[in-house]
Amino acid sequence: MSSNTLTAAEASGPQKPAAGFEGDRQDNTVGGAVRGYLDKLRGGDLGALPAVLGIITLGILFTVLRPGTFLSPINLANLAVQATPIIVLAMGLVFVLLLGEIDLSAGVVSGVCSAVLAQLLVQGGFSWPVAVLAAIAAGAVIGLFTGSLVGMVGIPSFVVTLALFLGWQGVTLRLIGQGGTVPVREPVIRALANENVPVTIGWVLAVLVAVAYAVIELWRWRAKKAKDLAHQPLLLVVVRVVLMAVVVLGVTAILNQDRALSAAIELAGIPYAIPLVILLLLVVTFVLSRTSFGRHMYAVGGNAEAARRAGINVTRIRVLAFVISSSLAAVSGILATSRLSSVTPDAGAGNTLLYAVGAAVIGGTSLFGGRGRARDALLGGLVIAIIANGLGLLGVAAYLNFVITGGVLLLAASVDALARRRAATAR
Amino acid sequence: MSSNTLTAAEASGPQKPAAGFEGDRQDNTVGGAVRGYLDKLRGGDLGALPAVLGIITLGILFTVLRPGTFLSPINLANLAVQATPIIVLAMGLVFVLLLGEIDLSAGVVSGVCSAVLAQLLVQGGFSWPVAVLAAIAAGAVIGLFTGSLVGMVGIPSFVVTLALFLGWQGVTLRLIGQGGTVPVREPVIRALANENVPVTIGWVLAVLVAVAYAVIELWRWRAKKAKDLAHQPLLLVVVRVVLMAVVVLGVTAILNQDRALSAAIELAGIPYAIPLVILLLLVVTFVLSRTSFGRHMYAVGGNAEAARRAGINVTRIRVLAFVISSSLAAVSGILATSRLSSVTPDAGAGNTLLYAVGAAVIGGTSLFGGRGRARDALLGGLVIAIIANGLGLLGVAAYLNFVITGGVLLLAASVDALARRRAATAR
Amino acid sequence: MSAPERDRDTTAVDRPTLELRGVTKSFGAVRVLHGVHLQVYPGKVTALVGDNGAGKSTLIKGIAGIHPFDSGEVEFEGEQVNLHSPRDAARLGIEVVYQDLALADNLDVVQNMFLGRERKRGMVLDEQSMEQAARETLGKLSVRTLKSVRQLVSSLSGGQRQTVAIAKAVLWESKLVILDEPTAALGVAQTRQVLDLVRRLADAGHAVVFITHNMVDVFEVADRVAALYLGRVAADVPIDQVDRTQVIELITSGRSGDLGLSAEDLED
Amino acid sequence: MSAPERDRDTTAVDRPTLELRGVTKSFGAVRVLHGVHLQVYPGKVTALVGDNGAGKSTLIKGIAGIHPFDSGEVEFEGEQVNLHSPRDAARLGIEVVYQDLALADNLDVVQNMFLGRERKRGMVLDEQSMEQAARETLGKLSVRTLKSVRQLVSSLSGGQRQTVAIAKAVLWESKLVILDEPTAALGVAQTRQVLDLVRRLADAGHAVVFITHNMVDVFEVADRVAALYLGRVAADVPIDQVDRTQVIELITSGRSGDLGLSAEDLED
Amino acid sequence: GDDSGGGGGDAGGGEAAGKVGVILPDTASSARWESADRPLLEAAFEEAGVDYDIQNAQGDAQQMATIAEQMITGGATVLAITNLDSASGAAIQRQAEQQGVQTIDYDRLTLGGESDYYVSFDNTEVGRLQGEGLAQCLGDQPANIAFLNGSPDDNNATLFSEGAHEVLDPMTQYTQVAEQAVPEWDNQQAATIFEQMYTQAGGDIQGVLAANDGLANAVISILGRNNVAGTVPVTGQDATTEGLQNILAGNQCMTVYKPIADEANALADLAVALVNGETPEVDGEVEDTEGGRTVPAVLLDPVSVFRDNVKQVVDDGFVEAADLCTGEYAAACTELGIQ
Ligand SMILES: Nc1ncnc2c1ncn2[C@@H]1O[C@H](COP(=O)(O)OP(=O)(O)OP(=O)(O)O)[C@@H](O)[C@H]1O
Ligand SMILES: Nc1ncnc2c1ncn2[C@@H]1O[C@H](COP(=O)(O)OP(=O)(O)OP(=O)(O)O)[C@@H](O)[C@H]1O
Ligand SMILES: [Mg+2]
Ligand SMILES: [Mg+2]
Repeated sequence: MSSNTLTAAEASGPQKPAAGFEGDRQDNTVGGAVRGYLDKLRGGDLGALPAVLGIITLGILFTVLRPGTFLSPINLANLAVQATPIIVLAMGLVFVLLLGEIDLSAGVVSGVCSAVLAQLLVQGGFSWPVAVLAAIAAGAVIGLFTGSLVGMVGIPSFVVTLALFLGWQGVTLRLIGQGGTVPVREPVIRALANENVPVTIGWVLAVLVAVAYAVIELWRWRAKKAKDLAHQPLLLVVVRVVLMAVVVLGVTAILNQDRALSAAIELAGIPYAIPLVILLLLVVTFVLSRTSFGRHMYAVGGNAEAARRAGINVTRIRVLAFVISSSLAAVSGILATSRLSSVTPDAGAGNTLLYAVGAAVIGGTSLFGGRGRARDALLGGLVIAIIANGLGLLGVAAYLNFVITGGVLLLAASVDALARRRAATAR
Repeated sequence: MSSNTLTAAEASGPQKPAAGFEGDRQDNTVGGAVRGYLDKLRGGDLGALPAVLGIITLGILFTVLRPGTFLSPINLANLAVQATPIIVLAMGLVFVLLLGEIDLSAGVVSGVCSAVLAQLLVQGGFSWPVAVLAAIAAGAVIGLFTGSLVGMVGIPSFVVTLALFLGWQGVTLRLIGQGGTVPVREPVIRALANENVPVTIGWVLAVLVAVAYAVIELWRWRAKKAKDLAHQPLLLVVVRVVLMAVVVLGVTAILNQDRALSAAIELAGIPYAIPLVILLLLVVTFVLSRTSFGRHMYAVGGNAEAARRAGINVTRIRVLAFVISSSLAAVSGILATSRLSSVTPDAGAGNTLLYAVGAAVIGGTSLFGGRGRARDALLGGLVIAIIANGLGLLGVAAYLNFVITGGVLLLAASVDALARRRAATAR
Repeated sequence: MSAPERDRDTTAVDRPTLELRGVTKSFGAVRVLHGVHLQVYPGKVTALVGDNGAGKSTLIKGIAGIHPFDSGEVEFEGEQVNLHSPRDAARLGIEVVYQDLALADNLDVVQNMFLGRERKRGMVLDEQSMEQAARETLGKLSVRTLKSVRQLVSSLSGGQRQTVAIAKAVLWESKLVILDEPTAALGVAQTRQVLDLVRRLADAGHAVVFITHNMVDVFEVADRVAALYLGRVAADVPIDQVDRTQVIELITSGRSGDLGLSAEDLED
Repeated sequence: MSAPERDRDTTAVDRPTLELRGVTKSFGAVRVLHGVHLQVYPGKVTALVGDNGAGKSTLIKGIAGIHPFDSGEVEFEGEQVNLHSPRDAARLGIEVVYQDLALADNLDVVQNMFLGRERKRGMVLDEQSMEQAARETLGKLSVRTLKSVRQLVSSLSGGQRQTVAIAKAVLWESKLVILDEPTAALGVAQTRQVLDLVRRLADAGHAVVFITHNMVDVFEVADRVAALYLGRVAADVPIDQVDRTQVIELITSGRSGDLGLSAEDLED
Repeated sequence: GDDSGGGGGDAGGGEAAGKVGVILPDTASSARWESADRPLLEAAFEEAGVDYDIQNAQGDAQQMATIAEQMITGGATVLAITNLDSASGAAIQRQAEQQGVQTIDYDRLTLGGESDYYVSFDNTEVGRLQGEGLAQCLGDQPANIAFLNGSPDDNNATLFSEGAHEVLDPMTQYTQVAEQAVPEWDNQQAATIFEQMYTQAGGDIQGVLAANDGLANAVISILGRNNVAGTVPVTGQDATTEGLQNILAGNQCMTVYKPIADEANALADLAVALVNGETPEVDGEVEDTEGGRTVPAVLLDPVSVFRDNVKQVVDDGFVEAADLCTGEYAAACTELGIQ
C-alpha cells in the first residue's frame, strides 16, 4: 500500500518540518513508566483495574468467610471450570457489543448447538470431532442468519435476537424432546471439563508458555529499541516477564497438587478446559488488536458512519461479528455440556445470557460500542463465577442467594463506576 | 420568560428581514395535506405505520386461520385485557428507553409491587386504596433507587438493573414465601381485569370521549386559523373527528355486546382495565409531548451533553425516568395480579421484560434513545398480545409455539425495518 | 442601543464582568492551561485568539462549567464564583456558543433554540410563541435556505447548524456572551450578520468574548484582543495597541517585540 | 512537481476527471439539488462556492457515494459510473474531507488516518510504519500542539481534528480530492499549509475540489470557480473571468451581470 | 421462605464428623421446595445434630453442578439432590462417587445415575390421581376436557401428563379438545393459554386437567371471568393454600397432596444414618431402566384431596387453618370441621 501514498517530498511544505508530538517521546525510565501508568489511570483509562479489584475484594471476602475451603486447590480448580462456559460466551458477545449491538439469543444458541452435538453423538453415532465441528458450524450458520437480519435487513439487533431467543428455544425443545434430556457419555467431550491434563504435560505446557512470553517480550523490546521508537525500560519488561512466569507456574503448581478429598483417589492436573480458554483468549486478543478486521470492528462500533466513509464494508463486519459470537456460543455450549454430561431442553435459557453480558460489561466492555477486549470477558466472567462459587460455599436460602448475588454484582459495578468517575473528574 | 429575550429591534440587522421558511407555509388543501403525509413517509418518518401494518397483517392471518373465533367479541375483549399489563409496562419503559438506558428489572419490580399489594391486602388487612397506593409508592421508591445508581453513581443501567433483576426476585420470594402464592380476593382489585363497565356507563363514556376529541380538535383548528398559523384543512379535521368517533363507538359497541359463551349468563361491557390504560396513554402522551419535562427527556436521550450545556439537570431527568418507569411497572403488576387474583414468587420474572421492551421497540421506540412515544407501547403491546392470543387459538405444540412466536415477531420487525429502509433510500 | 458610539479606549474604565486569575486545567497527564489571567469587560468585544490547540475552547468550557478548572480564581462582576456545571454559568448570565455546537439532533430547530428555557402557558409548552420568536431571530441572521423551523437539526447544513446555535445564544439577554469560532462555517452574508450582531451586543452593554482565527474579523469587531499561546496568555491588550502582524506573531510564537511570554514563562 | 508553472488557462484543454450532468437529490419532500452540471479538471483547483444550505455538501456527498443522487449522470474520466457507496468512490480514486469530519472518536490519530487502508505485514498490522507516516504527514501540516499521534481523536481540539481529517485524505494518491471547508477551523499558519497543499496537489496533476466561504482563499488558490445557488449551478467558469464582487453576487443572488441563473431557471 | 440462612452448624470447618448436603431444584415449579422441604429438613437435621447445607439450584442445571462441587469441597459426605434432569444429576453423582460421597435421589430418580438411595413420591402416580380425580368430578357424562401441562422442559411435567393420560385416554366418554404446556410454569402465560383454548372451543370445555394449583388458579380466574367458575372441574397439585381455598369455594375439583413432611423426614432419617456410618433400612426398591440397576428406595404415596378431605391436609400441619380459613372460607371450614 505504501506506493499509494504521497511521497514525503510531495506532501512536504515550505515551512519547518515536524514539531510537537512531545507526548510520544516517552520517559524510558522505570519511574517514568510508573508515572505514565498513573497518568493513564488519572486520565480515566482504568483498563482492567476495576475488574481485578473486584476479583481481589471478592476473593478476600470469601476467604475470610470460608477460610478452609475457598482457597483450597480443589475449590480453585472448580472455580476455573465453573467460569469457562460464561467466559467463552462473554468473549463472543464482546464482538457484538463492540459494535453497539446486542445478542439476546447467544445463550439459547449455545443450547441449540449443544443439542446438535448431543444428537449427533447419541442418535447419529458420529465421532466427537464430527459432532464438535458440526455444532460449531451450526453456531456459525445461526450467526450468519442473525447477522444478515441485523446487518442487511436492518432490523434492530435487540428485536432480532429477542425473536430468535424464543425461536431457538423451540428448536432445542424439538431436538431434545419435551421434558427430556440427552445424556452425552462421549469420553473426549466429558473430559473437557471433567478430566485433567497429566501433571507432567501440564508442567511442560506451563514452562513453554512462560518462556514464549519472555522471548516475545524481550524480542519486541529489542526491536523497538533498535528502531529508536518509544519503549519501556528493560527492567520493567523483565519484571513483567518474571511476574507472568510466577503466575503461570504458580497456578500450575496449585492445580497439579492432588486435590482429591478422599485419600483413596488421586485428582491432580490442569482441567482441559483451561488451556482451551487461554488459547481462545490469545486468538481473540490477537484478532481484535493486531488485525485490520479487529481495527474495523472498533471503528464501526465507535462511529459506523465514519467507518463507512472510510470504505469499510460495515455490513460485512456486522455479519461477521454475529458469526463469531454464535460460534463461540457453540463452544460455550460444548463446555457446558461437558460439565453436565447432558443437554436439556432449557440449555442456555434463563439467566445465562444476562450473566455473560454482565461479565463483559463488568470487565470493561461498553454496551454502546467501540470499547471492549477479550480479557474483559475473562475477568468479568471470573467475577461472576466467584460470586456463585463463594455463595455456594456459604449455603444460604434461595431468596438470600438472589439478593446477595444482586448486591455483590452491584457492588462490583459501583467500584468500577466510581473509579471511572473519579478519574473523569480528577485533575 | 419572554422579558429575558432580546427584543426584535435589538436583534434585528441592517439588512432585509426574514426570508425562507417556505416549508412552514403549508398547503392548506386536502390534497396538500395528503401529499404532505406521503412526503413525510418518503422522508423516513413512518410513525405508527409499521406497527399498525403489523397489527393488520397479524389480524388478517389469524382471522383466516380461525375465522369463527379470532374476531369474535369475546376474543377481542380477551385480547384487550391480555395486552394491558404488557402495554403499561412498556409505557413505563418508554421513558427509560427514551434516554438510551435500559431497565432489565422492570418486570420483577412489577412482581415486587404485586407482592407488596398482596401482603398488605391479605396479611395486613388494609383496604384496597391503601394497598394500591403503597404498591405504586413501592415502585416509585424502587425507581428512585435504580435511578440514583444510574444517574448519580453512574453505573451503566444494564448492570444496575441486571443486579436488581436478581435482587428483587429474591425479595419477592421472601415476601411471598410460605405457601408459595398469595391469593388476592379483594373485589375491586379483581374487578380491574375481570369485570366490565356497565353497558350504559360505557356508552356514556364513549360518547364523551368522542365529543371531547371533536371539540378539542375543532377548537385548535379555529385558534390556528385565527392566528394565521399553519393549519390543516377543515375537511381533514372533520374526517379525523369522524374516524375517531367511529373507532371509539365501534369498539364500545363490540364490547357492549353480550359475549358470554354459554347462553345462561350475560357478559357484556368494556373491561375496566381498558379505560385505565387509555387514561394512562393520554397522561403519558401529554407529559412527553406538551411539557418541558417531556421535552427535556427527548433532549437528554438525543444528546445528553447538549442537554447538560443547555442547563438541563440531566441527573434529575435520569432519576425521574426510572421513578416513572418503576411506578408504571407497579401498575402493570397490579393489573397482572388482578388477572390471576394471585401473586406468585416468580411474578414478573421470565420473559415479561423482554416482551415489554420488544413491544416498545416494535411500536417505534429506539433503544438508542431520543425517539419514542406512549402510543408505541400501545401498538407494540397489541402486536405482542395478538401473537400470543392467536397462537393460543391455534393450539400448537410447545416447541412450535416458541418457533412461531419468534418467527412472527421477526416478521413484524422486518416489515418495520424494510419500510424504514425503503424510506431512507427512496428519492 | 445604549452605546451607539464605539469607544475603543485604551484603559479599562469599568469593573470587568469576568476576571480569571491563574486558572489551570489538565486532562490526565496533559496540561492544557497553565495559569491563565484574563479580563472581560462589559460593553467590549474581547477577541480570544490562538493557534489550534492553544487551549481557547478548553478555557471557555471552563468558564461555562462544562469541565471545571483545576485551580485558579474566577470572579464574575467582582464576586468570586464557583463554576461547576453549565447551570451555574447560566444562572450567572453566561451564554456560550460552542465550537462543537452541541445541538440535540432528534429535536427540531425551535426545540433546540429554547432547550432548557421553554416558554410555557401554565404547564403546557407554548409552541406557537416559541416558533414565532425562533423564526424572527433566525430571519435576522440571514438564513435564507432553511426550509422550516420545524426541521430536525440533523438535516441542517453545517452553516445552518451554526446559525441555530448562535440564534439560541443571543435569544437570552445574558451579561456575558461567548462565541467559539461562530463564523467558521458561515457564508459571506451570514458572517456579516454575525459580526454586526456581536458589535450590537457589546454596544448594548453586554460583555462579549469572540474566538476566531480570522484576523480581518478581529480587527473589524474587537475592542480588546487576548492571545493564548500553549495554554498561557501571551497578551491581553486593547486592539489599538497591536497590529495584525503582531497578533499573528503572538499566536504563532507567543512573543512580539516586548509583548508576550518570555522563555522562563514557558517553563513549568 | 510535474506542473511547476501554474497555468490558469481560460479553456479546458483536458478531459474532465469528473463530470456531473443534471444530477438531482431530494430528502423526502425537500428538493436540494435541481439538475446540477459540473466539470472538474485534472491539475486544476475548482472552488465550489455557495451560500449556507445551497447544497454544496449534499453535492459532494453524492459524489462520494454517501447518499446516491436521485437522477442525473456522473462521468469519471470519461466513463459513466455508478456511485452507490463510499467504496465505489474510493475504488475510482476519489478522496473526500467531509465538513462533518467523520472520525471515529474511540480510535487514535494514527488509527483514524489509516482507517480502511491499514498497512500490514502478513496478517498483522504494521503499527510502526503507520505511526511514522502519520507523524510525518501531520508535521507538514503545522500541527505543533498535538501531544501525541497516539491520542484519541475525541481529545483533540477543533482545528486538530480538522487537520487529522485533511492529513487522512492527502495520504492517498487519489485522482480527485474534495475538501469541504477544510480551513474553517484552522489557525493562520495551518490555513497557509493547507492552501499550499491544495495548490501542490493540483500541480501534481490531481483534480481538486475546494469548498470555502472565504473569497481570499478562492482567489488565491483556485483555477476555476463553480457557484451553487439554491441547488443549481449559477456559474462554472475559470477564475480570471470573474472578480470578487461578481462571485459574491452569484452566491447571494444567483446572478451577476450576464452570468448566472435566469428567473425561469429557478422555476421547477 | 425461611430465613435461617446459615446452613446450620459451622459448615466452614468441614470436620471429620461428616455433613449432609441437600440441593433443591428450583423456586418456580412449586413453592414446596423453599417453603416446606427446607424448613422440614433443617428441623430434622438440627434435631439429629448433624451438620447440613441446604441450597437451591434455582432451576439451573449448571448451577446445581456448581453447588454440588461447592458442597463436596465444603466437606459434605452425603449428598441428596432433586435433579433437574437425569443426565445432569448423573454427572453430579458420578463426581460425588469419585470423591467418595454417598448420594441420595430426593423426589426424582436419576436415571443412569449412581445414587445409593431414592426417596420419593411417584410422579406418574400423581398424574394418575389427577386423572382419576377429574374423572370422579366429571362422572360418566360425556365431556370435553382440556390439559394444561407443566413446563415443556420439565421432566416431571412430562410424567404428570403421562400418568393423567394413562387414566383418561381409555375413558371414551371424554373428548380431549386441547392440550398445551405452559413454559416455566408461568401462571400469567397459563391464563392466556387457557383463555385462548376456551375461546377456541367456544366455551365448550367441561373439565380441565391442570398440572398444579398455580395453573389451576389461572384456569379458575379465566373461568371466573366467563362466569362459569365452579361448574367446570379443575385438578391441581401441591395442596397449596390457594388451591385448597379454591376447593373449599367449589371452584377446583381436587388437588394432589404430597405429605412432604413424610418425604422430608424419610430423607433426613436416611441421610443421618449414612452420615453416622450406619446402614439404613429401607422397605422398597425401584428399577433404574436406563442404568440397569436397582435402587433401594423409600416410596411414599401421594393423596388425592377433595373437598371432604381438605381437613386431612390441615391436620397434618401442612397448611395452617388460620391461613386457609380467612373471610369467605370460614364458613366452609366450619362446615368441614377444620380449625
Ligand atoms: N479531553 C481531553 N483530553 C486530553 N487532551 C485534551 C482534551 N481536550 C483537549 N485536549 C487538548 O488540549 C489542547 C487544547 O484544546 P482546545 O480545544 O482548547 O484548543 P483550541 O485552542 O480551542 O483549538 P482550536 O482552535 O483548534 O479550536 C489540545 O492540544 C487538545 O489536544
Ligand atoms: N437529510 C436531510 N433532510 C432534509 N434536508 C436536508 C438534509 N440534508 C440536507 N438538507 C437540506 O439541504 C440543503 C443543503 O444542505 P447542504 O449541507 O448541502 O448545504 P451546504 O451548501 O453544504 O451549506 P453550508 O455552507 O452551510 O455547509 C439545506 O437546506 C439542508 O437543510
Ligand atoms: Mg477550539
Ligand atoms: Mg456544507
